[in-house]
Amino acid sequence: MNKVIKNAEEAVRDIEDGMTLMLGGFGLCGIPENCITALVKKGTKNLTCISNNAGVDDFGIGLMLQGKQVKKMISSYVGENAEFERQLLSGELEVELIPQGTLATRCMAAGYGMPAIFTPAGVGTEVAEGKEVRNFNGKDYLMEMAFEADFAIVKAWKGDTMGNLIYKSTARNFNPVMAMGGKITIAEVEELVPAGELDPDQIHTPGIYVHRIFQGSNYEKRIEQRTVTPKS
Amino acid sequence: MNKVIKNAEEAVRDIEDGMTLMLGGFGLCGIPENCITALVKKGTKNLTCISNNAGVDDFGIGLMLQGKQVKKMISSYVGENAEFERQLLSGELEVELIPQGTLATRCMAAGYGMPAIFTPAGVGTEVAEGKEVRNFNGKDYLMEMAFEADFAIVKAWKGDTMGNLIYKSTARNFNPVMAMGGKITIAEVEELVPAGELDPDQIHTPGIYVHRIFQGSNYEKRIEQRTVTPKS
Amino acid sequence: MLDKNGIAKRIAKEVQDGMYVNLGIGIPTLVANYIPDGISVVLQSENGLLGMGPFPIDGQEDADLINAGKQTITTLPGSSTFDSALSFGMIRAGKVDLTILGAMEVSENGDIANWKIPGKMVKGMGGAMDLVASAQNIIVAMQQVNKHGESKLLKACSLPLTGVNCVKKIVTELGVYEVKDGAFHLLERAPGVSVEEIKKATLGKLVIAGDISEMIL
Amino acid sequence: MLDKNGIAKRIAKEVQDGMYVNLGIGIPTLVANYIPDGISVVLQSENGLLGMGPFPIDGQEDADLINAGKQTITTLPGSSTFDSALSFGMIRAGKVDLTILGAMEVSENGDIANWKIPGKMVKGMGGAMDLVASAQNIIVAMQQVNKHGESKLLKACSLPLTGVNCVKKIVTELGVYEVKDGAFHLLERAPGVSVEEIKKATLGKLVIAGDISEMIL
Repeated sequence: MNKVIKNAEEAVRDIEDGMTLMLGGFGLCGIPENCITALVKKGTKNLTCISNNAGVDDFGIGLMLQGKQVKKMISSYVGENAEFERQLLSGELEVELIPQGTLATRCMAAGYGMPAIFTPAGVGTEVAEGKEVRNFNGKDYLMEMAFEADFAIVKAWKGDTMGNLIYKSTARNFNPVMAMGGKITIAEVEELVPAGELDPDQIHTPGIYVHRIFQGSNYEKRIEQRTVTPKS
Repeated sequence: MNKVIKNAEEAVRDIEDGMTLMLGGFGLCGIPENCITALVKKGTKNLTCISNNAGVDDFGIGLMLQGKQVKKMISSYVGENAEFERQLLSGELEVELIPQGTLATRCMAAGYGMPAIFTPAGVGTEVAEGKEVRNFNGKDYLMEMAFEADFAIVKAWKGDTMGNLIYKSTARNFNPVMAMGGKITIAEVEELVPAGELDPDQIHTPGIYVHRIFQGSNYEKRIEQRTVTPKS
Repeated sequence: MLDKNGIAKRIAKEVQDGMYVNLGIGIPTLVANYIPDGISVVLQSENGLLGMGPFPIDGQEDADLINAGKQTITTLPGSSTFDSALSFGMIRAGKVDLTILGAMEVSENGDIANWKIPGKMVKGMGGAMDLVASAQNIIVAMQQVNKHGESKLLKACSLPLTGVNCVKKIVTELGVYEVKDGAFHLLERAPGVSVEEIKKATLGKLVIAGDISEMIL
Repeated sequence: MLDKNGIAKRIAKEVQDGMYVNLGIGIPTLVANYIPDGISVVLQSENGLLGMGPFPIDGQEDADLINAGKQTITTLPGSSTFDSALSFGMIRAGKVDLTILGAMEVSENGDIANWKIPGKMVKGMGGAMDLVASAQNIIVAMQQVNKHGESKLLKACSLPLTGVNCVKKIVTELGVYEVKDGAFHLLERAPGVSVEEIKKATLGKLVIAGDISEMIL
């Protein structure tokens, strides 16, 4: 069983116009840079993108927005992006805003084979509109549906030829839950090793959830808010 | 923040008659041996135990059964235990059998603040009796409630003074989901290290879920089915 | 007629390269011994392991490394461990391609009973109900006839059910059956077994379309 | 009257030893600077970290290690990382003891609005809706009066809600309020602020029971 493919172009080869994608990352941290570049090059259109954020103007999903490839964004926070704002106000782009925990849990639900989950987030707000409210032990919860995605595209730190993944620090974020949520899951990793080199107890995403894996290159890993303590 | 206590006796000091406990482990693998011994010594009665199995006659939860400390077992499989069978047939012991995945997911639900989950396990069987059945995308699911436990008692391989836990191999099993499910969670570990010695990315159970931790001793780690390949 | 190993050997032919497979206790466990060379599969053990290997060499057993049957085992390169919730999560999500398990009874519409006999001590369903309710592809390995000579391929199960409408294929000592459209469709006869013998050993609706060839093991 | 740092300093006195705390963006972030010596807390960042430390020393920043405000940070000994689902799982399960966040408006029954202004570009609620719906103990850090001199402690919020009936305490430039029984209960005045000034700056129901002392920072 070898899930290794050559590169990002091969990974995204059969992503078609109109499909729904999950894209890992929080802000610009832990995003699948290589696959985004390949998708931009491929020019696939009318995509629905489930991703916590929408990148910045010239990086991350922002690049796909520049190419007018995105029909709809499903996110929890979409600031920091002027082109996004322009397309939204002009009606070119549709956006569905979802509480961050609800977004993560709806992805996870897919990977756990749970069709729906209950969360109190959004009760009594416009997020609750049209949704079933249910009371358990005196507290109201919304029923939220699991997400379906044609492809999930995630970025990990290390991976092996069987698709097992290990993430680094807070670059983990949405990647593991999205890796579980795709009908087909693509993982790009900084370092790809042979099966058997990773400690089985340290795997964050078991390979059963991953269909294609490749070692990415030229990671920029741009920092969105560089905050530092001056050297004393 | 130091969650370290001295030993198992101190860990179980306030577990009272009639309480509900979650006990980690699968068979005799990864069970909290020290706390079980302390509970037997303490003689707490009328306990409801949520645990995948009920041990064997002279080890694990079997020891608590010998002491007639258990009022009710909530498990997925309770074979391999003659005293269990005797108490059950005589009506001294109540048992609720639950599909293994449902058991695990109901514990997890508690740790994720989800009041209920949906699973197809048991649809059309006696497990479904009295439960709400709901159809999603053409498939029926049972709604199953999150578990509540006064105490969760788990066993990990390594832990630190802030309660972070790492499990070893398949001794992980129910321990992480139960660690998340207790109002108070007790962890016994084979090796307790100072905060900072464990890699943050390798923690299986974040310390926020663990209230008391101690380094156990004299682990027997009994093997239930010793199956081997002869030396060639 | 097939013995236990024969049944396992026949089922092993259903296993395809790249599959994730869950093997139940009993005959299903034996299937691992017959997976053809060149076919690479990953075995899932529902207590929390992908990449289960053979039993350890005597003296190398590890109490922390067992399978769902509580047997000491080993891991293969590329294995991963996880908790019970994620283990059944991947099962429920349909990521395990094939589940092979035993049964006491199967009905013509694919219901299965394998966990409880009224009047006998009930040990529990373990993970069986989760597996049969979730798996895309379920093959049952079983004896078609009990020790009293009674068929266990029935119109309707008499024992408490484990799952409904879920069994896709059955391999017994007598033959191979596909379960669909409310009937057992005979696909192959076991070596030396006649269609007549199979008819006598099947209480549920049996469909025999054309010549049924003897299986090749 | 308090400035932003004053508000943060006052809120820091609410933090107790051993607490797990989530700090929102803005004034709440400043609270970390004022936690008294001897009080040990663990900061949760909802993008997947427990044990957040200060900003890294210049040159040591790591693109893979950021907080929920996307700032580069560090970790402290005993920290742990996890995915977004578990992060909000522990929030939802009430394991985070205290949440401190900003608000545009709070109503007398504890409703909060802090994510959307009709007619303006909406950036999204991020994790705020999850936090306010789940946390046991929510303290709001905010300016009580907007730049037009209008109170933001209201009978009912005019802006779209983030959560209902959830705010427990408010610290503003003018005072400290407990929110209960459908009213803002004044607990303390900011230095140099009179009860009259507070009355003028509060549109929702205000309860002033007995002498209200000036806060000690």
